[in-house]
Amino acid sequence: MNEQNLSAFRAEVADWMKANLCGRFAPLVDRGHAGDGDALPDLRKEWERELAGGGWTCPGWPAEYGGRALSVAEQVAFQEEYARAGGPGRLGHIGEGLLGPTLIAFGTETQKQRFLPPIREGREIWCQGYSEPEAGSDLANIKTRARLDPETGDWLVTGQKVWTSLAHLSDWIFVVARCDEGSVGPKGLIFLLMPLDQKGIEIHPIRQIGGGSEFNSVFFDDARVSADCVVGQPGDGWRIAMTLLSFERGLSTLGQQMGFQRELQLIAVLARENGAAADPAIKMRIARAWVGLRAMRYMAMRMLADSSDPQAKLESLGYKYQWSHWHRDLGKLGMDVLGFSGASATDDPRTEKLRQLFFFTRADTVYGGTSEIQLNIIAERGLGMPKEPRGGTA
Amino acid sequence: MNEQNLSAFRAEVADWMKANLCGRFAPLVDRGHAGDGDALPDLRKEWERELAGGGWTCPGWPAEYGGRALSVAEQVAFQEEYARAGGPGRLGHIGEGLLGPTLIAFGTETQKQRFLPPIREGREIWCQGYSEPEAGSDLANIKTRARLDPETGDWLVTGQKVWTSLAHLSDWIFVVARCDEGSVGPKGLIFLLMPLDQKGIEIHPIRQIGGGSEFNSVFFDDARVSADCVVGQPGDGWRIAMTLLSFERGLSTLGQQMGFQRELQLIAVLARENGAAADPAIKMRIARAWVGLRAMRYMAMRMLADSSDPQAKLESLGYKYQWSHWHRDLGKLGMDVLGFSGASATDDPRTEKLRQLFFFTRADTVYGGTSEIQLNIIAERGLGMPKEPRGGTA
Amino acid sequence: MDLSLTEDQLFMRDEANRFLAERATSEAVRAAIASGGFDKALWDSISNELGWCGIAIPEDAGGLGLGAFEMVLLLEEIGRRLAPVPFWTTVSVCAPVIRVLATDETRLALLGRIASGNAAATVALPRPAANDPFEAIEFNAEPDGRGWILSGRCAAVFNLACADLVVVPARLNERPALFAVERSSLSAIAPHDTLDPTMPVAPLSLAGVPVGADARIDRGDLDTGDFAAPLLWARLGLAAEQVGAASGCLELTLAYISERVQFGRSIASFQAVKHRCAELLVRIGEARSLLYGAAACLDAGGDDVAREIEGAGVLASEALWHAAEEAIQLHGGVGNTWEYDPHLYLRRAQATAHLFGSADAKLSRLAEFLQEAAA
Amino acid sequence: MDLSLTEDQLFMRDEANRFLAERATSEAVRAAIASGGFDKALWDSISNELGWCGIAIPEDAGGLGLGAFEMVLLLEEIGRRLAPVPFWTTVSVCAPVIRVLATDETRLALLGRIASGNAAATVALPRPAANDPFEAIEFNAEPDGRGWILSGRCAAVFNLACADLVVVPARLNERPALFAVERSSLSAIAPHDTLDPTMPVAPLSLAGVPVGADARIDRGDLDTGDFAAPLLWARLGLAAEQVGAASGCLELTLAYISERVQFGRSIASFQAVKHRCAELLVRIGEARSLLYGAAACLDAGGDDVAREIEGAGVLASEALWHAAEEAIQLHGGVGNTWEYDPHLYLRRAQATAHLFGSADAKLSRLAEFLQEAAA
Repeated sequence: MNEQNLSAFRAEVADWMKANLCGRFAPLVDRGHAGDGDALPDLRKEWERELAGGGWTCPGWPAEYGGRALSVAEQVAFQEEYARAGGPGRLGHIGEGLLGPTLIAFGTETQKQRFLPPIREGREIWCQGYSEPEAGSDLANIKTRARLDPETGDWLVTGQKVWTSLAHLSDWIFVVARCDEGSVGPKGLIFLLMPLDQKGIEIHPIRQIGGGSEFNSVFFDDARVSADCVVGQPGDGWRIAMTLLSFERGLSTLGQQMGFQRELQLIAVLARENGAAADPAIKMRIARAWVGLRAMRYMAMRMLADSSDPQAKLESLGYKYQWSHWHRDLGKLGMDVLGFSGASATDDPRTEKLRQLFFFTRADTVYGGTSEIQLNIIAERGLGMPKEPRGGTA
Repeated sequence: MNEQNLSAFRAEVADWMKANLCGRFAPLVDRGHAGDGDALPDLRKEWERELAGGGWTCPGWPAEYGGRALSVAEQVAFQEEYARAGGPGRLGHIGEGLLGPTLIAFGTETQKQRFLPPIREGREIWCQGYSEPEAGSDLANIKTRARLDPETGDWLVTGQKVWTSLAHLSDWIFVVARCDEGSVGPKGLIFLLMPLDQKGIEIHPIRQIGGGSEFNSVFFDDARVSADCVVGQPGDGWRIAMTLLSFERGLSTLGQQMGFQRELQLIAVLARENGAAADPAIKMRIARAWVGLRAMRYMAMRMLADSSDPQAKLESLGYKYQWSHWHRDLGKLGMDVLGFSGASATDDPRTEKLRQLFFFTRADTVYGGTSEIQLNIIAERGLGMPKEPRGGTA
Repeated sequence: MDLSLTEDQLFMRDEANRFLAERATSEAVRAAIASGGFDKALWDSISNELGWCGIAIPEDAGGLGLGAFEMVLLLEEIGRRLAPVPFWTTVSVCAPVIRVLATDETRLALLGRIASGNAAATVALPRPAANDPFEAIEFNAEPDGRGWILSGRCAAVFNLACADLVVVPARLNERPALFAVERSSLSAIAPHDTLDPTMPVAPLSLAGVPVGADARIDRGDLDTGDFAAPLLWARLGLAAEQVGAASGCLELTLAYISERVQFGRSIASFQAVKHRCAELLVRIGEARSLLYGAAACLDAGGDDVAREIEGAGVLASEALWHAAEEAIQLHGGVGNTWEYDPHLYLRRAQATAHLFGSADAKLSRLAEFLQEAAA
Repeated sequence: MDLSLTEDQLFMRDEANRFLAERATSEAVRAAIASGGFDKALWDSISNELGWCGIAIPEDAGGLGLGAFEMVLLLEEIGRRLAPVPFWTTVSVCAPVIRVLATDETRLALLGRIASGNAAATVALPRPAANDPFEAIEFNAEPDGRGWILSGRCAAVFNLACADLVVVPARLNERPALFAVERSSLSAIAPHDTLDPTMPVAPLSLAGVPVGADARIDRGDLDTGDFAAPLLWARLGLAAEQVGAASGCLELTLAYISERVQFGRSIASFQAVKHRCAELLVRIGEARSLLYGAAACLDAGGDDVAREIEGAGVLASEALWHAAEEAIQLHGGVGNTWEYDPHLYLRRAQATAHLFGSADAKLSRLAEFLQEAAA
């Protein structure tokens, strides 16, 4: 698709957003993003169906599964225009961006038929069951167990997942569990698709430092799942989980950056209004934030370019570290622009947005792989430095 | 000594410096400090004797060894006034501050009689043989060997020391060597006093990044030392060396800070002259340097107070890290105040001083225990965190 | 200047530490947060039983007659646990204002009340974020027959809801005057929803509130510049609480990471983590040193004490911020939950970062001090 | 905008890297330093045999007709090894000035000489440290019978001693004009003793030097504002060399610390060291990304390209400084010796940190751009 067609496509997205993100959906503008993820859940579920009606869910999926097989450039354009219009956080993100591609790659035909259409139509919301209390950044240390019930052929799952985003608003969860008693590390894991609404599952929200509760602990006590909900073979869990994680990167990046840009603009505007922009230190920090954002934009474009440039591949290992620290600093900058008055809540939704930004950006450098893990990965995989030894008692 | 007497004492020092650091000694003002350590050696040797004549060498030593037994407060006052007057770097520092106290603590009566008077009189210059090429920050990994010559009873030393400050201007060196073949780590070390002017010793200057050569590699090839120049017993080397290192801290600190203050003042003056002080970022960095220097001053006073406050003891572990990073940043600040024109040499001794400051402050975070070692020490000894494992092949 | 702690000082600090470790536990702090950020029982113990409020109040007014240095030691311990008591506003903000600016008569009476533990106190600072919080005075006083009528509004008064005594600066014939207002004479207080629930803030609105003739406490010749001297105590006290809080936050973090295991090792065994904790200790030590130096200068009556206190404010605020940011990061996932304590320190760090000016504003003012001194 | 490297670009970069790894070794660089910071043989190979000088010169002037992006790729490799050749002044500073501001005739002739590798070139920038290096023009031109007389002094001209061609901006009837001066027509050059011996600098003094009528190369209607466009190439090129140098410095450090053993382990195995190297890679990647984006913008002719280049300059300069500081620290004792290479990168970092303004000045200018854009 050439630049001209891409512009037309962008205009189409922008028009659709303008025509639809209004009226009863108007309260959704800029809502439901990280830190605000549990906002307005019912209306956002309706919004998912509205998007589906417009053909904007799963636009990168192959046509045979209901997608539009958009090119990478088009998907990026869609994400950017969606963000530019203030589109709300997507409840369907996990299904569309992670589980769908995983099933397309590893699922049986039956699984595809059963699970893909409701994702595409915005009717079933998924969440992700990876992290565990004793395995924060250490996926190989999973302790949740799945055992085969010989009578029914079902799998019975017992254990606990944590940091499960939006579990309380979801219909299904995919879970990585240990199916081979006595196995350790990445071996002996199973990848399961489980309905959340059953008696073996309890969901406890985790209250975050900003007050919201978009994350949950999910407790499994002989929760049941039928054998046809195993993706791949028992024992394949690690490979499937790792592939799935790789889907997470890339496409949504430029849309995320569009959101960052909106936040930075808001900060710059408030700084001008309240006079903070006259402070040389604040002025420099705003300029620095802008420079960092531009660098992120071009870094994302180098990543998406998928060239054979090993330098770009190497440097893309740093992207998570780069954006999360940039965003954490932005959260602090927003508060410092508000100054002393930012310590007290007000009626102005703009200052409230900055207060929330401050709190939820604290988590950016932790979730999705802590900065410490990121630096290990860069050093070890990227720079070929010696691996960190595991302790003796893994 | 009360505050009033201390003021009188300060005035006495200041008067003496004013009356003596002039005339033929005038070229020594502000010279011979770190990075400039090999400047004007002959005149500085004369200056050592001049100081001795005034009774200002070894003022803290007990009277029986020719000292004046000054109190800590007086010694601090002397150091400060010496620095305030622009007193040159002391060639006698190692003998006066390190070896002398070590001999007073561990030496035989004969050793004291032989070695202390020439130190006090500024007639013999000492240097320190600790570091080795394979044992940069790792004193326990010493490889230089001392073996007993059964015929003469002398010790014969073979090996290499490195980073030996001013060896080429010194008369004697004290050396820590391994006297017990097959020993490892801190065991089996010997502390030896060796004359440098002998055929078994070669001194090679190390050219530093700023161009000067105040450090040397010292090569020993069956260099000879008589048995009465062993301090303590063979095998005691580690204990003596560690005690000696502890003498290094503390007293000279406030004098060093007075030098820092002079440097910062010079930078502030030049910034005002060339307009750099109008740049908000430079202005803030100057203010920050001032704050850091004040904090260092009070930290040093807490350290000198020798109280039973465990908090002060804990925090004093950070002092080397604190001053060396402060000073390294000051070196950079000086260059940034000079700006683009600082890249080229000029005839102005003030800008040349800042250029030298820039180069030699690069080493502050390395010599005397790298910052990495300092942080290990703080974490392990201070905060009780787990020790870093040694590799398998020590 | 001697910066060693005397045996008495060490004892006092250790006792305060021990006492607060028992009484200002995480559970107690959280219970107080749920009820407006004030632990009444703890405050009663501190002010009444232990008599801490008299620490720097002269003996002639019933205090212990100790100095800024001892005040700092106590505030560090209060800050270490974010103890939800109005100690700072009472001892560092209000008492010095009274001590320096009040008439002899009111001074003895009011300081006596504070020293005896019978008054939690605060000052309605008109501009808490400004270098000079009194640069504009928001209240007006008018004489009426029996006393005075006070009117005006102050956006943010610390510990207003739990204070017994509020000192209100007001304009009277274009000059500043000071009024001691009993909290009981004020209408209901509606605290702000603030970042830091352990240090509550509320607006104070006075719509023609009558107070007695004896409510006026200043000597009648106040200038706005007169507030600078007592405010040194407020600034110093704030820095002390911040340094204490930074230490408490580091302790919290060290305790967590030495227990928490990842990849089969305690988090504390990772060198990168060790180095970051060590750097934090260096920064806290730096801040504490300048804090102690500034306190000793204030006690000694040196000329340059304002600069030292300004510098201590910068380092203390930054050390606390840095400690809180690292605490959240090194706690990993749980560092971002309400249930764990790092965010309480983060809240304190950010809520106090702009008091009396941001670090940048303080540095910029210091730069001007220095340029004047050098010129 | 596509930021992937084409196969041709990758090939060119790899070839340049391979070539310079052979020819611009540490030994070769040090030999050049000993003889004035110019490796004549290397320059002959680069300019003559390899034809790199024509990279961004239009085909009609005998160049390769490629763009800023390709120029950046070559400059990165030059910077990676601090290759002591006047490539930046020739290709990024002088050629763009000629291309944009010279008459058709002189443009073709001079660019042709540069493209064919027959002229090392530079520009006598009047104020290399200023945002606008042409804000004041230090030379005067006066007509005489046969041509022009040039007078004036420029404190610091890069690569002057090894240049064949020097473009001199001079005031002529209160307007700027440009003169192409043959180095051979100048008297002896006395290079400065500079921080960075791989990038020599010398003052240029012209005391009434006569040049021919054809030495004047501008079209006769120059404004000082006209220099902004060609200077974008100079700024971008500087950032490219800095990014390349930062990468080279990191490689040097990684090589050393993976060999060097302390406490029985390679230094590279210490987690704190690993994390610092990783952070360095992140910063270099950030700088390189903005560099490539800015180069692509310059080739695409976008409006905002000045901002992108300014930003790239900030990140590149800081990344190089940071890389050099870490290189010295992680090399330990030997990092402070002349014998090891880290200090050469440190010298480059500091010597270029204030070119076209310090990072702070650049950020401050960016802030003004942004405020105008937002207003």
